[in-house]
Amino acid sequence: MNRALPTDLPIDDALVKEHGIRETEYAHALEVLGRVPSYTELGVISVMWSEHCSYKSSRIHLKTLPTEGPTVLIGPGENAGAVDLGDGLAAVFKMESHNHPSFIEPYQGAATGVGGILRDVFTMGARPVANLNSLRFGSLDLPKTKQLIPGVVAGIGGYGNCMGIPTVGGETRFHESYNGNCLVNAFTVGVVEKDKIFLGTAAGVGNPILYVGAATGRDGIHGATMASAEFGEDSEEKRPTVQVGDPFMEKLLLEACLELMQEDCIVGIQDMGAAGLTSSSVEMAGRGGSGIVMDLDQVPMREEGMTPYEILLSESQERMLLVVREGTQEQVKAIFEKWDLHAAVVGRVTDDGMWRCRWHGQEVAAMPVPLLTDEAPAYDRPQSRPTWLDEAQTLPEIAEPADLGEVLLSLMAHPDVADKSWIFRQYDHEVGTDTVIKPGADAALVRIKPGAYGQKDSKGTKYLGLVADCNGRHVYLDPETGTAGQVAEAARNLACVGAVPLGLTDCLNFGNPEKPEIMWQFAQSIVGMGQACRAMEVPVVSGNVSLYNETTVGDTATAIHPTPGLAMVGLYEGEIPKLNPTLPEAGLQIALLGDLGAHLGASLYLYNWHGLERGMPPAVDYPSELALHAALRALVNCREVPYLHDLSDGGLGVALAEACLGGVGATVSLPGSAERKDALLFGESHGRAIIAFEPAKLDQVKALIGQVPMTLLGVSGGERLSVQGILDLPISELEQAWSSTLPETLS
Amino acid sequence: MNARVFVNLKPGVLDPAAKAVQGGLHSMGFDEVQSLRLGKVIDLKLEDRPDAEERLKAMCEKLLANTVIESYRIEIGD
Amino acid sequence: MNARVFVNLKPGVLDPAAKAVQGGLHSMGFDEVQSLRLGKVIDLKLEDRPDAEERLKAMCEKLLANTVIESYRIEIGD
Amino acid sequence: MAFDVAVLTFPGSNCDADLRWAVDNTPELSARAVWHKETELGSPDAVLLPGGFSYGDYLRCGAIARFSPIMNAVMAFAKAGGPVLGICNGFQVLTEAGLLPGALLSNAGQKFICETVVLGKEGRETAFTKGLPETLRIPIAHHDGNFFADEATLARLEGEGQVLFRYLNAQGERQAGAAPNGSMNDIAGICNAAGNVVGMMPHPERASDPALGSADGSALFSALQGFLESK
Ligand SMILES: Nc1ncnc2c1ncn2[C@@H]1O[C@H](COP(=O)(O)OP(=O)(O)O)[C@@H](O)[C@H]1O
Ligand SMILES: [Mg+2]
Repeated sequence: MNRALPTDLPIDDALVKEHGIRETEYAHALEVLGRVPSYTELGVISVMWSEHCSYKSSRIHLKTLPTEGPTVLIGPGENAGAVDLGDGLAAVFKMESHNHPSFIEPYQGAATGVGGILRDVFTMGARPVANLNSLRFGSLDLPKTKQLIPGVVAGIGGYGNCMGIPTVGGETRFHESYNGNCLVNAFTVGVVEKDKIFLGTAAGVGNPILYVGAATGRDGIHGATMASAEFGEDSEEKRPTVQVGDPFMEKLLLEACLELMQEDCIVGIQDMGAAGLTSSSVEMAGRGGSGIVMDLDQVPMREEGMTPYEILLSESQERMLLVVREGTQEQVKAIFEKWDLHAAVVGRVTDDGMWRCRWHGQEVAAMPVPLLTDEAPAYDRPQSRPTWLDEAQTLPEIAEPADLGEVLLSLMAHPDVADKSWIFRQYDHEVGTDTVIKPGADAALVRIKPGAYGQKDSKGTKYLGLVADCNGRHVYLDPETGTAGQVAEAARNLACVGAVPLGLTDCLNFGNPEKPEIMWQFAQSIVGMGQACRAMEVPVVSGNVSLYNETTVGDTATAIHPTPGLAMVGLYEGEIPKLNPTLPEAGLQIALLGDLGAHLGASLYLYNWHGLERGMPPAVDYPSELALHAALRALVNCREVPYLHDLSDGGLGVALAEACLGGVGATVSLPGSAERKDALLFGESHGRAIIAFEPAKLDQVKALIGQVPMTLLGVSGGERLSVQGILDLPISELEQAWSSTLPETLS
Repeated sequence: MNARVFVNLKPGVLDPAAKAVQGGLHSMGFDEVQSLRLGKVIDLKLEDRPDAEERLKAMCEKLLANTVIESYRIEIGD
Repeated sequence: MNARVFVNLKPGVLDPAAKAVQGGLHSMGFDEVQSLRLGKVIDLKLEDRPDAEERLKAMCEKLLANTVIESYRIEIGD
Repeated sequence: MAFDVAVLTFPGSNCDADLRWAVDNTPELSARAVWHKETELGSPDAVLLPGGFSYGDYLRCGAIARFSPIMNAVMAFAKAGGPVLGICNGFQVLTEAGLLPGALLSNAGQKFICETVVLGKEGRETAFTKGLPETLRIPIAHHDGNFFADEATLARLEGEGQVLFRYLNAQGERQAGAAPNGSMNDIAGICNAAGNVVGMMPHPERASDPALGSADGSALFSALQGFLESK
């Protein structure tokens, strides 16, 4: 080799620091290696020890989450989690963030986020059947927001639509804390026969390692470390080469991999996500307890003159790494050829526990695998409860507005509540012919066609209930209570479509963990999640952490509201539910299930009308919450209750208005005259839902809900929503307020 | 005033469209195609004004090109 | 051999993308834009061969342009 | 014996399985997947081109697919009068191949649109439209469904009853500009002069089961079955 490699770049303190490696961390590397790492090795250490790959700030906290249960087949640690659907099937799912890339290049950032999460799921052998997305933007009137939304939405659609995976739901919220850091979290669920799940493991000494998919370019080098750094004023300048997605290439990869998985060739398989070839090869060796040697010059390259450092750190999209059984290479290659994909042998599995790379025969990296995996740094970072919380958690005197109708209209128009069809109309949500409950409902319901995976459905057709939820304001005002509430809300949304929760995945978006107050938010949020998951018996099977979501301008750093995004997967079995998106006809009895609830704290109403983010978020009473869910499922199952909808943002008032949006109105009266009317209408207490049914079915409904309190509110009909003595609005006005916010702002 | 703007992906940025077109041409037997780049060309008719060029540049930066991944070149006609 | 192909919608074919871009520019205050056309430009590097031009024309007719709605122009470089 | 319906699969097709499912759910029809690299169709009774992004569709939708090895056989089948239906991307491929007139430009709003539309059925009776109800609720899902044809072609399509489907307003009435994508004359589907080749942007396979909110689309598959039986 006659060209000088940057492999030889001298390592000094400045270079180490530039790689985001701390002094103590570097000392640890020196000690284990017994020498100074090469430049290439330094780059590898830097990405493997980045927050993104090593979870160094979050690991010890994540360990406290409940990850086991009768439904869990595969918990955290693999590319995605898996839960048992019965009859030999499993659902494989995960959620992941692509926040920073999306802020820099909204279309490609969001698109490649979807591409990445899809690979995480099909790498396990599961055919992706649905996507969700969870989005946070800054104030809607901000020019930057108006530029980000169309790009992000088009990017999510562009990738998922081309892949042919329906995007069936999600959630979108707006708050000024996201002005400088939008959040783009993408979720995918796939279905697989449970004894045909593939893992990302490298085993069997001598087995070849194959590289398949797009050629490697200089895309997103240091993407993983970028995701672990705050934005500064100059971040737009420092932007690395942005990754561009090629969904067509990924579609070929998907079909080719699933076809190959029908043969007995694969030992282990993993997509190349953050930190590309490095993390995929290291993690596979780590899980297999083996070693790996790779010839980097054999890696297909898109650009001239790439160095080992660049090849290892590239985040080019649409690439997979496979360990196959020795002797099956030709069979594997033939299947990829069918899909016009080229597979290259780039290395072998070894048994010396070392991760080695060669460049034209010369060794350029040799490090013990554990140094990069289990022995990566982990911190118990200092925490402190923010002092401002004391005041924020108390409610000041609040004057009750004179016209609660005006308040309701303004809530309907608030972008958190307003119609999101401007967004999901751009997503193909029907491809697959299984989206039985479409976006716009409490949760989506996606059918698994009888026999599609050879299964014999013992309890009728299976449907996946899917929902993404997070109320950042609740979490902000009390991370523990707020996060617990989100678990409850997600499960409640599933119950509204009849589904029993099987597991959840999370995407924990927070600010800079090196700040004790942020770390406290993070830790408390996990405490709340763990508590709720245990109480409700919903295990966490996969997840993702995105930290450093803050922006520094001048001396002030603004962190996002703590946003532990959750996505929950549930199962409904039986005859297809008979549900309507809104009140289907006049003359139905409308009732509230659960307590009256008048919890004003942390509500959207306080924020939107009074400009206050104050008060404790509502707490969850688990026994009554669970009883409500059971009641809701029983009502869905009986197929006699044509409308049900849980209460969340904007409380009872917004829920009633939403029920009327189809054109059938309602006349109701509120009991609980002792309470403040605004709290009754707009408080966000958990554990509640409204339902509508034929009055003659009252006894049947009572029998099905058991001990759950029920308050009869009124009847459906007319063209107005009338809450006796409080407000009386034509549906057209509510509809107008609700439906115009996004289209008018985004045109 | 007439102006023409060329917009191209920056070097090093993956160009899936060009890849697909080149693949298509090859499979149709046009093996002589060694490389291919796809770009956009925008022809504008503009009202004359003293700061026309400057403003054209602003249009490119703001809308016509996505400068994160694309570069542009302006040709002023008559 | 280098060649450049310009592909444009034929006059009379309404161009929704161009309309959207022009609308975007206007709403950003660039009122001086009187008209705007969007086209594609394809830069090719070709192996030299005697019938290169002819074959390039065939590529355009078959794949690079849809002659129902688009016209093309070839520029041969060096 | 069931009728043999060939459903093409291009590498980026993503509605091929949906289409086979809808065909297989129709009495007397049996779907058969045909890979784009094949050069022979066998001897199908009908050929369907599914939706999706055949080759990524980065240059123009359907432009590359039109040169797939299988397309020669499809053209021969069409020339011989065999029933051919292209849905969404399949429609785009058929126009690129010259089997159907016109072209599909990007949607007027420059956005992908996924929603259920109301279609008016009109024009000639074809293998896929005979006996259909006057209006149907069927979803669309596309970014490039804005039908364009030059004046003469448009006049011919209208005059010869080659317009088979038109977008109506939500009340099911004809209304100029009802097309969500900007299509000329609100055209959603057409046939060729001979009437055996049909292209449409809406996805009947997505409305072929009451569980999906509409079963109106299954009428197209039943029409095909009726046509093949009466032959
Ligand atoms: N980004 C998005 N993508 C797809 N669907 C979305 C998105 N944002 C919101 N939705 C849909 O809009 C509806 C309303 O969302 P939301 O108000 O969060 O519901 P809920 O209050 O029941 O949690 C849901 O059906 C949701 O799936
Ligand atoms: Mg809900």
